[in-house]
Amino acid sequence: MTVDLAHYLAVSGIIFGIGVAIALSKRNVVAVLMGIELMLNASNLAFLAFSRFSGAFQDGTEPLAGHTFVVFVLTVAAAEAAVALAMAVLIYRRRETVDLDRISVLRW
Amino acid sequence: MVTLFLLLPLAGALLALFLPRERELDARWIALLFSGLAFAVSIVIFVTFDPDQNGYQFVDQFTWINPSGAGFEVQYFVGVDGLSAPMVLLLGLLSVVAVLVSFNIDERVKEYFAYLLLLETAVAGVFLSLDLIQFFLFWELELLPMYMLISIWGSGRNRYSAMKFLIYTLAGSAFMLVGFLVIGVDAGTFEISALTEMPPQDALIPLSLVFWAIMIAFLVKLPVFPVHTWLPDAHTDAPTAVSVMLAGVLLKMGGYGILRIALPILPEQAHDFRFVLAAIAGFSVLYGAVITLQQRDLKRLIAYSSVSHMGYVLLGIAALGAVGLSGAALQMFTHGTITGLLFVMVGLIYERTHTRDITSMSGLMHRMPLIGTVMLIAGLASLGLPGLSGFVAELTIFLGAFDAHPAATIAGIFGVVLAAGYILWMVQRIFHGPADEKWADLKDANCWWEHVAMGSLVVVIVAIGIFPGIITDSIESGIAPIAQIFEANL
Amino acid sequence: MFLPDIPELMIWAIYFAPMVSFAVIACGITIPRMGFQARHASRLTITAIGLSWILALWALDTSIGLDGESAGFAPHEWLRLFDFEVDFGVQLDSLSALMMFVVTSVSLLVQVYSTGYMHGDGGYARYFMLMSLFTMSMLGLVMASSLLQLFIHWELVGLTSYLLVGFWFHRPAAAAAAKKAFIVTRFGDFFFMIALVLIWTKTGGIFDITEINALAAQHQLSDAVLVGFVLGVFAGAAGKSAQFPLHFWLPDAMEGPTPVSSLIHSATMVAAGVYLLARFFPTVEAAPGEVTTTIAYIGAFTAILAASMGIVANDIKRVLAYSTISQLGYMVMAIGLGGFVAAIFHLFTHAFFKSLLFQGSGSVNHATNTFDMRRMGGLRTAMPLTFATFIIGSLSLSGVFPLAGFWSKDELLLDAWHHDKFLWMVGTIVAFMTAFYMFRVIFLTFFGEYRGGEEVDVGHDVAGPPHESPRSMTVPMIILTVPSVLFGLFALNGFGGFIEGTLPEEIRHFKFHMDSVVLASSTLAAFGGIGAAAAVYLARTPKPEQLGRAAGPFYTFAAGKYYVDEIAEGGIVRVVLHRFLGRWIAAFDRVVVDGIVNGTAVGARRIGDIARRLETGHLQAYTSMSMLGVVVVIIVIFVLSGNVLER
Amino acid sequence: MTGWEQVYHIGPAVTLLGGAGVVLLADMILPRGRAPFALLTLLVLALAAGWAIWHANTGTTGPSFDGAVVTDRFALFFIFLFIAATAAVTIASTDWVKKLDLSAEYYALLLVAAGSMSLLVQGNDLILIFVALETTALVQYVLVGLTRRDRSAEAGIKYLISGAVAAGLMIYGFAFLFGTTGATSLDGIASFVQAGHEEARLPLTLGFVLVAAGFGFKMALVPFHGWAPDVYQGGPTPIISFLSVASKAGGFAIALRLFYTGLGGSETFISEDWAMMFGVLAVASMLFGNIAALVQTDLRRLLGYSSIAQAGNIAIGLAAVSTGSTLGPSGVMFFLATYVATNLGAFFAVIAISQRIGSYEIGDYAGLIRRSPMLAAILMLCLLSLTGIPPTAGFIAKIYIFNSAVQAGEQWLIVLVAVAVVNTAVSAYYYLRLARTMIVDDAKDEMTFRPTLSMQVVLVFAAVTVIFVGLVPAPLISAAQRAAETLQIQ
Amino acid sequence: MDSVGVVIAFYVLSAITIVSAASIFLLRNLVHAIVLLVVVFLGMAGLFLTLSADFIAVAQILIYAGAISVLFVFAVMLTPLASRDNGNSLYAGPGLLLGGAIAAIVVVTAFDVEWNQLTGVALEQRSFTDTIEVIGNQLLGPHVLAFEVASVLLLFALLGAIVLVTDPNNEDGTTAEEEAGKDTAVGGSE
Repeated sequence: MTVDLAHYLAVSGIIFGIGVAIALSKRNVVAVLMGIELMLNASNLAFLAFSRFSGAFQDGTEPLAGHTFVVFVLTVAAAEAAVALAMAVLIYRRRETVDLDRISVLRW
Repeated sequence: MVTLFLLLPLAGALLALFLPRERELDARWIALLFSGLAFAVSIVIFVTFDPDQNGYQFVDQFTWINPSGAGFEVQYFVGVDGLSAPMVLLLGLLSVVAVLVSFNIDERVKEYFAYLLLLETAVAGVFLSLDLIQFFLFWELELLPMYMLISIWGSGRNRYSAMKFLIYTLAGSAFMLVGFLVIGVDAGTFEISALTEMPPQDALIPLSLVFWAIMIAFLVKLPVFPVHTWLPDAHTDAPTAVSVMLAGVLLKMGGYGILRIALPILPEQAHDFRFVLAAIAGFSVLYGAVITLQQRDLKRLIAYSSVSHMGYVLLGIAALGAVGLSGAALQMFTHGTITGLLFVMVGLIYERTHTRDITSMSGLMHRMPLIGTVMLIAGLASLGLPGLSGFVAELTIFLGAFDAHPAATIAGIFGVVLAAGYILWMVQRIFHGPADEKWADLKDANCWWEHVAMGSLVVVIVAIGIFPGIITDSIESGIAPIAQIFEANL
Repeated sequence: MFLPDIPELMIWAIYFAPMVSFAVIACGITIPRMGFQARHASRLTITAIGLSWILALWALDTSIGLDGESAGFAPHEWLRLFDFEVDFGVQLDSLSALMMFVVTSVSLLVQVYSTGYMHGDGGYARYFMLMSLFTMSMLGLVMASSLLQLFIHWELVGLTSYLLVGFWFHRPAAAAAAKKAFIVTRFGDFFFMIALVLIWTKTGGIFDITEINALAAQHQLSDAVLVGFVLGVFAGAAGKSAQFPLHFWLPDAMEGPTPVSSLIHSATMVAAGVYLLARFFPTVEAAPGEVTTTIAYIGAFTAILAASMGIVANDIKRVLAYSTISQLGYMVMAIGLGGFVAAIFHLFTHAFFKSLLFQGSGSVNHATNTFDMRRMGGLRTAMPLTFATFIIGSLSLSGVFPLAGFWSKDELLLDAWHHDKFLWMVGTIVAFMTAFYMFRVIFLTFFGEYRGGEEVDVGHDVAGPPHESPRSMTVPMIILTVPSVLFGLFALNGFGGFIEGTLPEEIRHFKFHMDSVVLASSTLAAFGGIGAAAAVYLARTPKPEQLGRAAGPFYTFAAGKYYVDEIAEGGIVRVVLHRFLGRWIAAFDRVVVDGIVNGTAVGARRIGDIARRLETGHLQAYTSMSMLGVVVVIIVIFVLSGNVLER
Repeated sequence: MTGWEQVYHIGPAVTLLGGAGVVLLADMILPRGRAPFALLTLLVLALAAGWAIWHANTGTTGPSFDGAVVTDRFALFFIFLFIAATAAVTIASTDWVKKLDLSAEYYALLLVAAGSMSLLVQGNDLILIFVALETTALVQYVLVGLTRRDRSAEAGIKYLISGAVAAGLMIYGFAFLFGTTGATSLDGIASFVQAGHEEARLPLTLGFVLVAAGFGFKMALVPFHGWAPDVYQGGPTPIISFLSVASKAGGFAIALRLFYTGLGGSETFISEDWAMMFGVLAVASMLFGNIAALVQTDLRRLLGYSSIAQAGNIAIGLAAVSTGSTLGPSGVMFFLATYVATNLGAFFAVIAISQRIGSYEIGDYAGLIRRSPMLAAILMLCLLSLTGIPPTAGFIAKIYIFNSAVQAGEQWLIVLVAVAVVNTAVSAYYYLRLARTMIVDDAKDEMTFRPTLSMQVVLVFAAVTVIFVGLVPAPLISAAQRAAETLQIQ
Repeated sequence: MDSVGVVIAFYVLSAITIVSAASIFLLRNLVHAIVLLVVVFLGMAGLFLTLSADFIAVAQILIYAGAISVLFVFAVMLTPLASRDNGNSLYAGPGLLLGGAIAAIVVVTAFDVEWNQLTGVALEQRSFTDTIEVIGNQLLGPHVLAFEVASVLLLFALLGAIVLVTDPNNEDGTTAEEEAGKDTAVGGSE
């Protein structure tokens, strides 16, 4: 019984799918952002799994580039979360709601 | 010289546009001056055009777009041959007429004449362009002034009609562009004469598809059944001068395009589909004529008669012989003058009676004998009376087409009978009969511009009817190379 | 014969003189500053036509000198457009020379007559302008050397007929009649034009009449082409010459001024159809026998049909119109039977006496302001000159020896006798009927009591009791009696030989002779007709009403003009063309063709409305769309690339 | 290469990003509300532009930062576009900013957006591309919500969350690209793909589709377009004008870079897959954008749908990329360049008008030609250009991009072009309906007005550009061609 | 990887992570969901460790489980009147379906593709012993520019967040409708 790339990717995919599902189907902005964080996490897992297992790295390329990538994803995720939550607070001030179903003045 | 013809109206348009508001009415004179100058240039072109010489004359040519390494070389390439020379003359003449009949426009005068002159430039560009992309450019350029002219100065459902005109033409020309690109890409050039010399043998998509893609735009413009319904609407709601231009020269763009582009570049496909074209033509003639008989609106009547008459053009083209093709070219010219005159007359009548409903008019001949007479002349020319220009053209078409398409030709000849029906019915209803009290105050044509507009067209109609040789020499030299393609190879 | 041969230019002058007159009057009318006055118009016209007449005489003289053979003037180029080459030229042979003579002389007399008849009319100048134009066109028609040239003038005479019938356009009946005349003849021209196109196509671009005739005579044209061509030409002729079933425009055309009827609708234009057939006589002869038989029978049928209508008509001009149709039917029958000379001879004599009769009716109208014979009566005392000339014309028409009509009709019936006894019988019956209705007219109009006339009609300022017409009208009538009486004598004098000069040698077979049976029967028919008319309308035993009742449905039918008008106008045009075809097609155009277009636009907007509802404003709808897009694209590419499904 | 030399290569971006800092610093140092931020911003832009020109003149090319970025004509072309768009927006929004309490932040954010996009187009490594793209995105989210009004906030949060989801998809796609090819640098990925590892087709497909979703969001391609109409309607118009051109251009630029260079360009085993994908997306975008725009009454929303449709047009160039010639990329670039001028012109005119009439409803634009002829004329010109009617830049752009698609020599691309040209006719309906409303209809309010001087400057500049490129397109096409050549793999 | 411990760890951690993630979807209380999110992050960190990504694992715990979760809690606290439930939106159905679809696609791909991956000895030889050093070298080496840009990103994210939550000068007395009216003319005739 071995655990290889496919397994990690499968877990990553499932997490990604759950993240997508949450992002697409929760009406609270905060919950949606949680889904997005899950998606990012899933890709982090994929990056790391590829880094660990992939045999495609040619000479001169560093498998740990995946790790570096993840660092940036982490950074961006944090920044994005910050701005997103600020935006959520902003819309809350205007509408007293963060329910995405009700944030639909702009339509059609 | 040719470029001058292109630029003069444009210059006039710009000049008119930037007139100070308080001198707005001077726009009329500017328009008259510039269209008159352009007309003079067109006469010079026509007269000095040498029919015995092969190829294009008065050529102006330079490369317009030629990016490095890409197959997109577009030229500014203008010139006249025997085919375009009469068209240019017609355009020059009708533009002057259109300006004249617009002399009493009192609303947004500057813009009006600017658009009118811009229209002249655009149509001139279509007739003069010898490069496909350039041709397409002018083809599209014509849309805007037409759209605005109908929208702003039209009447009735003018917005609807203008939009219909626009969308119809755009949709038609859309496929034309695809066809042009396929041909041009395949041959590596967009120059019409080069493409004519070496017709594409094979392209990305079947050439017959390319042929129809190109034809659809021309058929819409011509127009023939079943893509004609924009025409009655556009005519009905357009101001007089625009109807004149529309019927007189814009419809000719379709026939001209077929003769200049579709046939020479894709002769085999044209030959393959000649029966389809003939069937469309014959059907259009009868269909248009029968519907014309039903019309109660003066402008709609003439518009539908145009559908019928432009069917002849297609019939002549479908014959693919020298005589038929020159008949088509001749018919384009004569129909331009005749229907132009008819619309001028309708405009004059409408101006006075404020109605276009034929059934509500009666006995107008008593009040306006001159208008009635000229209208009668125009009508007779339209029904193909010998001695007037329409006859020569139609007869040439019939002679040319009979051998190839006897049934369609007979249908076409029967269209002449129907034409007599609707024209005479119209004349009878409007001009004959007892004088109606309600029209007691009407005045006959009394302004010099009305006289000049009517007179010039009548003179041309009669002159060509009696001496068709005036323009047939030129047409013969223009058609000969096209006809040669078909006679030599097919 | 007497004069030197006429140069070509002079023949052209015959044609151009009225044209100049037309052009000058036209300019005078449209350009007010020229100071043109109405009376100039008639003088100009008469001068021009007079000149033409003199020249036509010269031409006739020359032609007689040539024994009627073609003078062979070379044609001139009119149009060169690839194979479409048209040359215009003049044809001077017996046929055209004779026709020129007829046209110019009748026209000249009618112009003179018109100065009286049209006196004071508002459109006096216009009238003469059109008359000039007509004369020009008619001359152009008869002298044309090219089929196309002939056709052009053919159409032009149609146009002038239209304009002149509708001369009093304020009268709805006149306007309608004009339109009808034009369209019905145009319907005939439809076939003519097909014939023209056909012959051009099949001969490889020949329009020259002589050449076509020669080709046909040498059997170089296939039977199919010949049948098509001859029938087409005949249909054109039938339209112009008012042959059944295209005859019904002519009675209506009587709405025009009477001199117009006199010139156009009796003497010249309507005879153009016969002229056309005669022009192409060699071709017609070359055509299969069925074709000529058809022509003959249609002519005969027209003759008897029109005569029967003439018997019951009450309008004097209409009677004359039916008579014209009937006589034209004779001529067409003759052509169909190969009686070239008889047809032309009858055409020749008929032109004069029918013109005379029309002028007489115009004179009567001038006095009574009506054409309705029921309002006339007893005019012989008030208008002795008119009466006398009318009698002579009628006798000539009835074919009473030795007037002109007798000779020509006799030739005609003789031809029928030789070829087809049945047609001869029909012809003889028609002769009887002709005499009957002509004398019915005379008895109703000139005998009995005056029944009051009618109030002033528009365009005429004459009122009061009937009186003789002015000299300008009577003099032409008197002059016209001369040919009506005398011209039949040409039959004895080599007319046939002369007129056959135009034909190729092979088909000249005219020989003047008389047949006692034919002679007797026709004379009997004529006098029988006169006698019967006298019995009914003079002695009133039996009374015409009784006769009408006795005839029962025949009378109703004939009085209703056999309902051809109704069928053609009401049935074909109104119901089939307008109501059925036209309306449905127009509706189809509006609903289906345009409907598809508008439907597309509306549909696009509808779809647009749906599409914009996709933008619900809910953010997650958008992200869902994105995801859906991703999933679908991936799956499609996976499936297309085949990697997943294959395993 | 020394550190400074490397920085020299990314000079424009550095200038812009540094300029943002300077602006923020100036805000701190100078008294509040006094600082000439606009001038300062323009100065920074001028410096950046100067540096870019210097690059262009000296022909500075090649990778730097260990291949993380490249400096080439392709990047420079887009850098010029970004700088021009930013400058235009800066000038046009000076009045608008006065009413905003955050002018320094506004300008700083604009500069950061421009700077990060400049880096983005130079990016040659997935990591840098990701970071630069996210920087751009985040800054734009903030910009959209900048006024903190109700609709602005809604637009902001929609934009942000859509963007975040798109970024999530994209990074997941990057993960697969990275994992499959074992490289983060585009050159590395390219060499892997070109080596023809057919077995990696599935993960590669997964990767590029997910990445395309991320880029598609930027380009507003269907089905990643959902945010566009809402954000266009709700966001602050000057910022939207920036977004509509710069962000879109950035999206297309990086898509070109990644798919053309990164995925090994044409003739790889997946090139047809992604080319067709873009083709389908293009068709969907054109159809959806145009059809939905037909029924819009709010101008900003209309422009939102229009931008979707235009993205579809441009994506034709992406689909045509797979042929190996430079026509596809150059088509995209040329179209984008004209689109920047056209769309900015349209947006600025709308801003200037709506500032006065206080409405974005199309109906309220009635009779504008009499109230402000200049604005109406320029807006009409831009609408014509968007429709693709000569003699505007949009016409040439459309023809050029269609030509490149046909040149690609694939039958399905011709179908694509056919759909596109038909869509042109559809789009004419709503563009010209707006033009008609302005020009034909009667005004409710006759008061005349003029835009401010700064607005006039940019408007005239945009209009002149639109016309000039329409008449003399050759230089710009050549520039796009040369720029596209550098995109090919060395 | 054959080591039994790693295998077990993988499966256990995967199970925890997936179940927690799924629970986020299922739970009705937002605060509980945040707690579970932290569990997911921690489980992820564990998985990272099984991939020898020690530095990332630590960073994951610090940034995600620490900072971002706290941010979420703040967000919840700053929106006191908004509902606390974790309800589904109108698009829950499609969302779930699409999430499942993408997951299925990835899983299928993962197992369908013959990955070019290291196994056995080669895998053991890939030493991820000093990831921090390598990452540090990378950040300041080839990816220094991205690193710098990330700093710009962070700076302006900070600035943006501050800007967004700063109220404009006119303290909020306006309702949404009035705002909407004003909004139609951004920067207009106020």
